[in-house]
Amino acid sequence: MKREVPIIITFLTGFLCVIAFFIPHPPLGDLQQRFLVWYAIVYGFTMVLGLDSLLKYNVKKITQRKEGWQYSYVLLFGLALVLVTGFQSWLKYGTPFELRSSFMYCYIHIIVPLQATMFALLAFFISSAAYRAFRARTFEATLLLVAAAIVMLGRVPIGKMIWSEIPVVSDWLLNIPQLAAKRGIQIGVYLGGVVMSLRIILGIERTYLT
Amino acid sequence: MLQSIVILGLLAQPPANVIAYDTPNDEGSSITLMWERSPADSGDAILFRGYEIYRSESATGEFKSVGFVPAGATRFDDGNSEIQDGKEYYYIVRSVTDSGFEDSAVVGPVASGAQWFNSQRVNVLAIALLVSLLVIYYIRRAHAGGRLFVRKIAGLDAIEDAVGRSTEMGRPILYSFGLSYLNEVWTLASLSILYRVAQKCGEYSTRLLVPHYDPLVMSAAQETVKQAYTETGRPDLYDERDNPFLTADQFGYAAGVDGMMMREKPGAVFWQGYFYAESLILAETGHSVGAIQIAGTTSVEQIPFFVAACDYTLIGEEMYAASCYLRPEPQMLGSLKGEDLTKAMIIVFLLCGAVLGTLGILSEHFFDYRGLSVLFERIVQWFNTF
Amino acid sequence: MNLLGTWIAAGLTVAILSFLYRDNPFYKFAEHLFVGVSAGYWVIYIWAFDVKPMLIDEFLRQAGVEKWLLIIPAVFGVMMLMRWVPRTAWISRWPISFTVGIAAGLALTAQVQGYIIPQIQATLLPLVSIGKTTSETIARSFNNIMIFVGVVCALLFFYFSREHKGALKVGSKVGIIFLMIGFGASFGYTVMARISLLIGRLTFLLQVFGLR
Amino acid sequence: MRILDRLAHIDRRLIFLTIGLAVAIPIIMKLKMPIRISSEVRSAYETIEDLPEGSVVLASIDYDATSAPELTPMFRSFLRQCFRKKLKVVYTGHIAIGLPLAQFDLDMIATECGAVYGVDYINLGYRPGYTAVMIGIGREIRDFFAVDYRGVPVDSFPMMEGIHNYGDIALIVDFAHGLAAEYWIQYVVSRFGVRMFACVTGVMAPTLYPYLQAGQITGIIGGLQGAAEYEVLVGQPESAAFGMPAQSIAHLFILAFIVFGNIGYFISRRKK
Repeated sequence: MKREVPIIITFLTGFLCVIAFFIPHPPLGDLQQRFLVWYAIVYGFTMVLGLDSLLKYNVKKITQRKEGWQYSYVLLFGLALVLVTGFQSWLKYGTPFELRSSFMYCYIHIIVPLQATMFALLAFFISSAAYRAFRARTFEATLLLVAAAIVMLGRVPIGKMIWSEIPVVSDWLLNIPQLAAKRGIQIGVYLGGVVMSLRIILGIERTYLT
Repeated sequence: MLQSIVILGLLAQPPANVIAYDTPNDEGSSITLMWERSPADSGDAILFRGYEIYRSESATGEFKSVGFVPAGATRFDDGNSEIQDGKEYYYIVRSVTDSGFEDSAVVGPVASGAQWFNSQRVNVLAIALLVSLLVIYYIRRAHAGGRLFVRKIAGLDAIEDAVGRSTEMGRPILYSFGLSYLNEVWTLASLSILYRVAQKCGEYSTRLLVPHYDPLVMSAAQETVKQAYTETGRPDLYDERDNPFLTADQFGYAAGVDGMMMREKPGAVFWQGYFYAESLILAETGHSVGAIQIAGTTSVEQIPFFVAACDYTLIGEEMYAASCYLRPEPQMLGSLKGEDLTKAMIIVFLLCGAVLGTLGILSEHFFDYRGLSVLFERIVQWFNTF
Repeated sequence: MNLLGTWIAAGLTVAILSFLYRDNPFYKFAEHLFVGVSAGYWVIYIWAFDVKPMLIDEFLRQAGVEKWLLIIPAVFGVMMLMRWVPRTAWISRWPISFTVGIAAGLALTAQVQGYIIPQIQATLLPLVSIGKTTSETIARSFNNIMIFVGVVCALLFFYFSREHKGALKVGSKVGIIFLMIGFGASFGYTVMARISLLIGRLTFLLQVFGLR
Repeated sequence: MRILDRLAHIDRRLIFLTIGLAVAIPIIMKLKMPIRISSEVRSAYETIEDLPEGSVVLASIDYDATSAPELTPMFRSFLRQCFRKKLKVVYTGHIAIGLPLAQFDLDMIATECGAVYGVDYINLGYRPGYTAVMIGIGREIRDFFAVDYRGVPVDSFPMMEGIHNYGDIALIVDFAHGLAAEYWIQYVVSRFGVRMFACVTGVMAPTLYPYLQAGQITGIIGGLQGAAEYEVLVGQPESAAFGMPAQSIAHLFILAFIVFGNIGYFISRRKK
């Protein structure tokens, strides 16, 4: 029961999606559509799963007074804040996504700046990483550096001001050798993806069951 | 009065050669109509509005409108649950202008039906089958103990050197899966590489730190390390605190690993798994604490940072191959072989295609012979997906 | 109210940026707030876009068999949450295997049809391409050759079943050259992306402080 | 030699400060630079221009605030182009946390262009399931989106009449900061034969070139530069075009740092 049923479910659903792709005859299309709708519903639940490890971890941190436990209160406060405003907005406007609602207020004034700034930090890190790590140590590294420099200049207006051909060279790099490289890598990667799917459907691959 | 009717008639001339047929490759309840544009239709929706499609169950019966397409269109799919498979229907296509309309002749009878195979997808079936059979064959062979060769990968010897050097300097080793989850191929590959690293650490009695992003990967990694230590006869080395869960937040994890590197100053760092934007923060810190860094990832967007900041980088599939080389498990090994053979076939096929295409162009240009080009075109067409 | 919001946003922006100096309590505060808030968002989303419209509303709207069939995904969803209790955790494997199966089934055909086939087709190129002028012919042929050689050599680099010697060695070496150019281009583009994000944030801050 | 040596050992906080200033000063000084239009962006722009009036365009929001500076200007320009051409926009997406963000732009540009909700555009909201939703709405949109983002039945809006699946959609435009663009191409474009172009971050743009050459997509609008080009084509240069000078200057500084770093590296190697 614990192992066999999941493997059978995986096989049936996976196999159905594969044959419904090739066989248009009813009832396969209908059946697949029903499964897809169910998938959407169930998938939603999988996304709250992470919540469990998050809560457990932080509650444990607080009860055991681990280093930085105070911040776990901040985390729980943030969680509660969103839940309260979300349901309050839902009651008030019938949807939390009314632009005037308190839920959207939290969204635009808390989550947006936090998310955006987290990533903006990368601008600084990439500069210092470029300075410290990008060395022309080998022939390959030199090629990488040169290509990067051309694209960095070619994709901004100042490149054309320096030399009018820089954007042309950078477009060519992107459209020809870069494309060929990505295609070569990705064909391999997607073959790997196809094979992984096959292994899952056939029940050879079971790590997701742990 | 009479004149204006003639002009209107001219403007609204009907579409010609209307044909109706069962929509191919579908599950029924659909009929496709095609026609040639009315001479009045210049594709401009201002004078000529478009075509109204009418359906009836008998040639003389009552026709009802089932759809409208704008000027310039020459095709309409009447896909509707009202249509019963096997029942006969009749159609009229009407040209509509601002001031009048004109009907085509009645076409039909035509019936819809469902197909048992989507013939447009023959190419997908062929390639999916080819890959599947090759992989299944090689997995079975690997299970049966057949010898399957995997070439040496640059950077793998470095594992031993890195562990050795760390030991000499009295520093620990750090190993990270990045933001990987347990159901992903690279995680499995990374577990095999971790096994090898842990073995080496066991031999040299070096401390191994593995900070985690995902609790499931953490439990799998703990098992792996424990097993590797036990096998090298050093189960005493294992300490669960060296395999901690940090946080399931991208930047939180990066900051945590960063802090760990600054505190512990590892002599060697392994980045093996899936990485996102945090890759450069991690690799740069590793570089700044002077560690030997060995990276391996399939995330194409992040490889440049690893190539630049690390001493060795296993690029994409190289990481899978490395894991097979270090720990030949039948599933991984068989899959790698099957994929390899498919790649070889693709290469050969591309080569033949290039030769044929080139000869085609040359023979057409110099000898005015089109045969080869036509053949080449046919082969290219076979790959059409729609 | 909006002014307060803008200052909260500006304050949080500065708190995160302070990490550049060094790790500090302000950054830690902002980081933890972020994790908590985004987790909360998931709950609201799943309710507003999943459970309510697709389960509850549908259940009320449908009749007959359709109505009762909705029990299946609902049960699967609940089974998923059984993972929170260690003793019943194994039940969550059922819905997980359902989602994994669907995803694998869809991916198998999609990756062949959506990547492998069209990309092979696009690489089936004649190595000469005749243009209107000689220079156009040379340029187009050169590009075709580059794409062909690049793809084939990159594939050779990822060929593991044979020792890289002789022609294979040469091919995979050429492959590395293409790969490095490709990675370089990615790096250049990524630098651009990261700077753009900073531009966005700084524009916001400068607007708040009235400098733009 | 001492100067060069020092250049090879710049403190990282000094680098941070330099980059911060290199970005901030051009913004404060409101510098301007001419924008050159690349072919990938032009062909994307023309894909929309070639659509007949009244065609339905599906916009998928697959980004969030982490990449808003790049993608927001693209989305705004896209909406302006569509509404001015009297195209109908269906709005959905797969990055839940990003949808409300773009909703602000949607409502703003709709007001600006006089587009009416339910007639010229509709916001379907989000459904979990990613590729399953992409494939499922290829059969019937209502199987997933029976109601819009506020819970109003979609059939109560005039514009949804006759829109059931990809057969009724003339173009998909994906705004993505991750793998979504590739999913759209692999799961939808090839399977259902719909036209599509992609608006993506700089990080993702290079990955999409193979699809462009294979004809699977009709254009790529990549990164802030792509956004700026698109703004210029639509005739309303805004945040992206104004950001390009800062972008240019910052790139120059980063390149300078790379050069310094390498000089230092070669000096120290020669010493050894």
